[in-house]
Amino acid sequence: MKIGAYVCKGCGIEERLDTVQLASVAKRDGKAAIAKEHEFLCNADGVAMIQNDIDNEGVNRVVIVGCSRRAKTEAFSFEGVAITRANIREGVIWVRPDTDEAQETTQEMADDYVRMGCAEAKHMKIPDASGEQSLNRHILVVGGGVAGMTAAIEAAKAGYKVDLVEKSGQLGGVLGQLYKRVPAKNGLQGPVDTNVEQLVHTVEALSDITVHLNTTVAKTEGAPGRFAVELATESGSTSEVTVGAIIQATGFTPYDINKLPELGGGKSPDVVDQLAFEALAKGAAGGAIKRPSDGKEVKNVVFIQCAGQRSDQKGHLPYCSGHCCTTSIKQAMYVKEAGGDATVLFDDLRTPGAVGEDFYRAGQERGVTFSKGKVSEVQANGSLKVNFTDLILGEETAAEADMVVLATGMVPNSGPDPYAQLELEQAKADGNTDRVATLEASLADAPASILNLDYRQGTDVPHLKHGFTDSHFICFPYETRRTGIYTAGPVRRPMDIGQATEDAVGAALKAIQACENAALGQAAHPRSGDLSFPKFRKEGCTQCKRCTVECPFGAINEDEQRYPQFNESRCRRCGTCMGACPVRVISFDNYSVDTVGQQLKAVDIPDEFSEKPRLLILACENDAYPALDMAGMTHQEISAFARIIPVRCLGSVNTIWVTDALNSGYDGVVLMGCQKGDNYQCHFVKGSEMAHYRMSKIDDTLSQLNLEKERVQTFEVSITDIQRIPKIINDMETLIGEIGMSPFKF
Amino acid sequence: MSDVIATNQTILVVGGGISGLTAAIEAAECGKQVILVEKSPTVGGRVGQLYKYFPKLCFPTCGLEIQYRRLKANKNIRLLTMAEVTSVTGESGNYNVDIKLSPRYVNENCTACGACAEAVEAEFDDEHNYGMKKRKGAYLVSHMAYPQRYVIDPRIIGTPDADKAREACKVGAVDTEMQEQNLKLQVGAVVWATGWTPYDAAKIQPYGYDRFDNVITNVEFERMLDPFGPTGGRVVRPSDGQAPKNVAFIQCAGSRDHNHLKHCSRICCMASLKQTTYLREQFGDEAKSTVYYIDIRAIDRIDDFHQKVKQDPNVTFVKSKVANIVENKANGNLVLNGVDTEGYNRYANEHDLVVLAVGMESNVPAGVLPEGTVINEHNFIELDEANGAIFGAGCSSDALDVNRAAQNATASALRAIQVVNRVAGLEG
Amino acid sequence: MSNLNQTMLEKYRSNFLKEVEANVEEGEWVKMCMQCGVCSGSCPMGPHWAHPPQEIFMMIRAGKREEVLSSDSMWMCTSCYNCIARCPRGLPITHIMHGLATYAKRLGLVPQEQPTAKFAQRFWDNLSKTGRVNELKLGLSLYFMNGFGEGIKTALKMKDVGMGMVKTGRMNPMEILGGHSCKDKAGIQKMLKKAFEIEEGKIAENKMG
Amino acid sequence: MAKREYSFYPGCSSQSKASSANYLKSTKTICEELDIQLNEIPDWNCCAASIGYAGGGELPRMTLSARNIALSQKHNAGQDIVATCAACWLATRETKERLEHDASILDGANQALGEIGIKVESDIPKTRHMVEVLIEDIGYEAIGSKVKRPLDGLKIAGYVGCQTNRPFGIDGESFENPRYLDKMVETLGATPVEKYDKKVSCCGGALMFSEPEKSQALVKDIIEAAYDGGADMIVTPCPVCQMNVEVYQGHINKTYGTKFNIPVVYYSTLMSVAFGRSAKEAALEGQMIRAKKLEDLAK
Repeated sequence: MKIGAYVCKGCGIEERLDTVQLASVAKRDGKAAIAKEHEFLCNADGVAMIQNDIDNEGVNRVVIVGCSRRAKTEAFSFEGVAITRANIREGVIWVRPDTDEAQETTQEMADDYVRMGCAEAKHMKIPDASGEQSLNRHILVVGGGVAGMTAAIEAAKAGYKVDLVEKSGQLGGVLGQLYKRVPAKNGLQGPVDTNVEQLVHTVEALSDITVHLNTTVAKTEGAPGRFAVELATESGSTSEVTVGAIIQATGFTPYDINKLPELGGGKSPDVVDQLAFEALAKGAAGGAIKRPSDGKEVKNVVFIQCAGQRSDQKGHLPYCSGHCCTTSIKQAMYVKEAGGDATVLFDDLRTPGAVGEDFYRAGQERGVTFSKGKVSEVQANGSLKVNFTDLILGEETAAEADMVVLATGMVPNSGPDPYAQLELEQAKADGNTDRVATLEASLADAPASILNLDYRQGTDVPHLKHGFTDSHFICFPYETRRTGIYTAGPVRRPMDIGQATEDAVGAALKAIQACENAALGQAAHPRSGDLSFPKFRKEGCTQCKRCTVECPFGAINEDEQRYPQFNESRCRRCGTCMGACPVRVISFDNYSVDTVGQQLKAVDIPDEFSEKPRLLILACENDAYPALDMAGMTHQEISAFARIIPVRCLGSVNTIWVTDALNSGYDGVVLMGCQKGDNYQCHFVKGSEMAHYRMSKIDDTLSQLNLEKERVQTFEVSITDIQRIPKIINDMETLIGEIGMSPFKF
Repeated sequence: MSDVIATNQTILVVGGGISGLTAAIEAAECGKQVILVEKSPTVGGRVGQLYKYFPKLCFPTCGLEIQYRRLKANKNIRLLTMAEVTSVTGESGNYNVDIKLSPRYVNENCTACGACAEAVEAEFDDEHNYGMKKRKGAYLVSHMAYPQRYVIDPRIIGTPDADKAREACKVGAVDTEMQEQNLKLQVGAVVWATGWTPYDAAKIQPYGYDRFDNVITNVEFERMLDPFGPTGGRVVRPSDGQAPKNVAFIQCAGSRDHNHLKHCSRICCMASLKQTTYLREQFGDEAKSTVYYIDIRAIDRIDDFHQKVKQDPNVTFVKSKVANIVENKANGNLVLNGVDTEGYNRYANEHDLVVLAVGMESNVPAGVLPEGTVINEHNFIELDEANGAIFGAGCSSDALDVNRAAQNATASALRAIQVVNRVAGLEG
Repeated sequence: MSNLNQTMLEKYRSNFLKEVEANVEEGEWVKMCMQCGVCSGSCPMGPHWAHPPQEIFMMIRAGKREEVLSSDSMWMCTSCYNCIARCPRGLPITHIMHGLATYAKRLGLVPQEQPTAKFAQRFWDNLSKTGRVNELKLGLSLYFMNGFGEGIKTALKMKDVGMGMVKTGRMNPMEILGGHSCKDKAGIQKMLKKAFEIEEGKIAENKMG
Repeated sequence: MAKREYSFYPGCSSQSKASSANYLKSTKTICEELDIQLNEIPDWNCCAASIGYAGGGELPRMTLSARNIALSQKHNAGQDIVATCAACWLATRETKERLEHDASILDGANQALGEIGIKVESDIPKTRHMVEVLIEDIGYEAIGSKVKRPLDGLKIAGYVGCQTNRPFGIDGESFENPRYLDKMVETLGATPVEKYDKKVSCCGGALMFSEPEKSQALVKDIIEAAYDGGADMIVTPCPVCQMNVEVYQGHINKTYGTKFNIPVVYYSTLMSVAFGRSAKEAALEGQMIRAKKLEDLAK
């Protein structure tokens, strides 16, 4: 191993700092074999200088002493070496006043960052993939509705093989039950053909797609690139396929109208939900729709929107299902076309976008009547009477109807909540009988498992809200907590046919991407392309299971001897397992207990009477560290005593770093991570939360050392806290001023 | 720029906003060669100008940071900024594209140290802040700008300011001789994601955006919340800098209207609901919001955010399209005239600030895409066989929120991949 | 007249909207209203309407035939065209109001003593006689439209205006003896008679239809 | 500049000794100055205005304007129809559009016209308001060049009203804040009232006769806003507006205890004075509320 440290003098660094000293610090303290200064390191000449040392001097650890790791990335990207940055631009000269008094501490700050950079470099290895899985261009799609079929077709069109599994005896799903569909294109048009036959035909015609009808998934084990999936048919016969990735498109079930007696649900055969009305329309095939009770041709239909949804009433759905307004308009058009009258009673008419609003206008042009009305009751004795408040005319009124259609919501067809399963296990372990009872009850109601994942953390994809398996992130709709498994269509989020189709295409891309990444041993987003993955020292492992339980992505299983199996291609490289490990046997090649631990130890700690405290700042690289950079760009002042180390995620912070810091004489420690809780912003879901939890336990350590517990503080910050973050750090300096320096300085 | 390499197996993504970034990155992470072109000096687009996202009230820059990191790390993507596509011809698997590269007058040596900006004196309206603020003639679009490289405003070229900028730069990054260039590329598929422009509020005459100081747009309101924005992060009345305590939000300002945009812009309802929470954030119980709407379109599961805001006693909802606005000349307040259609109540409500929830005007240009590309009457690109391998993404395909735009962009990326994979198959 | 009302009532019993679409000028637009209320808010006479346009459209859809046709709301229209200019759905509201008024009149449902209805009729009679408006006669007929006593009062009240107009050469007392007129009076009346026949014919069709 | 010819539709109110006789008079004056020749449509008839609907249904009303159009085509072939009265212009232009877009109306109207042996020919002439002619064909500059007697020191509220503004309006102007009267006022050397927010409010139109109280309430606001803007007088392009705003000030003062006494003039009157023509030619005697400041200038 050979460290080369390269000190940039540009961007005012030379004017503010003694770069000769920085170079000598790198050599003397950092053990750098080569330490060079350069006028302007990121220009062609500077880069060439470094490349030359790599090629001809055998440098394989490069320490860039200059700007932040977020700057000049194009210039400083060298193949086959480990690179670290000593951030003395954004991190030092831009956050320190340019005064004579400040000069000394500013230089010390920079010196320390050089030492830290070299220490990190010394303990880094160049990561390489495990080769655990090879390229498997084969995808499993569960669900044969419009989303599933679309996903299968699109993946096949991209050159991938697909196994399409459908529980029922035929493809088509809900789409197959429709008479017509809402158009996907703009224009004042009416309902259009579903083209479901073409879709089914395409699926059957494509040689790369294998359809499995009357089939379910009995077991799924493995990881992206090497999922071993056991398929079971009704008859009981099983077969196994090996796939690179999985798409779950299991759709939805209409909310049960029998739960809506006040709206006539279950009271009259002539009160139906939208899907049942489609069946009638299909039967009528363009002619007049005949009503179930007596076969009379319906002349007058009332559509009630938001039936049992957007309601806080117990047992109702709290959300809006998005498609119901356009669906009712479409069905009202059926009625108009057959010469009848149709009235839509709505609260808010939701026909968004260009296509949506066009369709609303089309409905009006065809003479569908729209009233903003709140229905109090549907009377079903003989003929139907809908009592409602006309919110526009402000009166109680009623409408006679031959039939009433209730626009009920979508209930997602997802499997049981894996975290409920985990909690049950925990509750059993804790002997919390009440909790066990309630959890067992709720899981008893839950639908059967869909994927039967052989995962340490439950059998199915985690729910986000209301049972939908959606991503929690706005920018990343396909973020998934089970790497290589993507959900699409109404199981992910309430949506209409158009969106479900789009959603399936996107999910197909993500599945394809998962196959490709797995083959290269690369991480999926957010650490895309990262080749490092957790490795552990078996002999040191105590089988405490923390890593397997705390992994936010359920990536880690336990082998028969109950040792962790990390499943590289499921792993998202956040390091939460590393942070969790009490015996510190888990590490990544380029990120380990040492790469951080040695950095903080490399810092020069002045003695107790120097009035120069030392503050260790562990900052999440996703939000806190960029905010610190921007604090630099906007010249916010930051304490000269702070030593900042970026971490992959606060979840990766091992408490040993904090105790080491305190033992080696740091006066304060600040951890900065993303927002936790229900609206978490942590890119690794639970990392920040775990860190907060672990740090709450550190008080014992502090009291053993008999140090004030204010010396260690954990904060939730966001990338926009450009002014707040410096303040947090400076406040810690003030606090130390008040409670005094740490006695642990040697 | 002669070093830009493209073939029929290359995917061209036009537009560096959230949709373009997503399409480019997702395709590149499938191992495809992508060229991403952005007209402005930085990627990030419209979302880079937002304070928070609904319904989570999280920060757009957070997601952008991740996307930028994926972009920096990925060697399959070639990013061209200040690059505008002027013509696309050809057919699926084989398109010829003309790109105009405007001079940035700053080369890759730039370290974003900011010396040039300090040296330059001339100031111009800051586009990033919708002209609510001035910026220097040499500037970095925002702290999040990527590429992190300064720009020289062409208007100072040939003035002493240009020389000042050049002299101030110690790394020789300022090149005032830079010329416009034209680039011809051959690509296999095109993902078109040029996004949207806020509808010109001045055209909505009854609301007097062009006549009354205290009538602003929802996008301008967003900028006020940025600590480094035009008002230092404070919500204020443009007329007198006072804190508004009684704010009106007018929905469908230019949307769902045959005099303006016929389509529903989808995001504006949620945006206004979100913005009522900004007022809460700044003024607590003192701030009152009134939302004037036709239909509140909080689609699908994010309706729970709507329900939450409805619970707020300080937020009032009025089902009414405001007829017109008159200024109270005495105090700069605005009197909104109209009729609450629920039960028919005539009102003349005085507010101290009016926020127009302006909609999305699609940026799909005329006469650039190949003859016969299906662009609907709302100027969105339809998904149509006739479009060959031209795929509209994000708000070039419909009025979409960020989440749906990213979703739709991911789908567009696969459609493009199918084309270049087919080409690869043929070319072996 | 009122028997026409009966026939229409029977024919369209179930659906007032259809009746309006078939018989009212620009009536086919009524269904396109999305209840935003911008018309009602924009109307200068808004405060005086029992039912503003957007509400009338809703009432038509709700089948409130009597209430709509016998209301004096549409007679409040000053033809300022604000509603048309602002309607996001492009409804020709002014014309629909005129159309509803005309139709109500045809069916004899106009409220007694509706001043605008009376004035409008007088205006028409006045102009259709000679082809041109005789402002003096129009004015006088107006004053006396509510009976002689009332007329004198109004006339006195309007005296200053009348005098002023005369003084400034903008009114001519002599007009009472005839005054302005088209040369081809007879032709104009023939022409209008024909126009009426055609229009009545249309309604008659709808009556059968 | 070559003489411009138009097919002129004066309308009932501008006949001699009718309510806007002064409008016609001053219009003739400015036309002389600007070299415009107005060829009156022979035996033109009333347009039924916006109040004719009760008596006449759709077709009879349209037929009236159709007759004027047909006569114009016959006698003033190839000339744009120009009206000075807002109602005349609007009714005729609306009829033009219906005739062009509604076959049954065209057919019905022609049947009726058949009774008197005329018919509407294809390509119906453009139907324009005099203001359009002044702005589009002559232009502010040319008008300015004719000013011999700038209206210095006069502050004038440009009251556009409704029917010259909606639904058609003047090209390039907005419904809510049309600037053309203000520009005209400036061109003539006077100062317009900025932010005159009753500029396009309704004066009650024909309802001044049937609903006087309600209409006068509207007029009150229009005048008040003009005073608030410091106006010496109000200028308007519409006879109904002119009459409603001018002649009821006495009544309004009685009802509201106001002291209104503000002249309301036509743009044509202003122009005539500015062009250096006599008070008589400007028809200043037609002002029920004397426009003293204009009279002094015209001396």
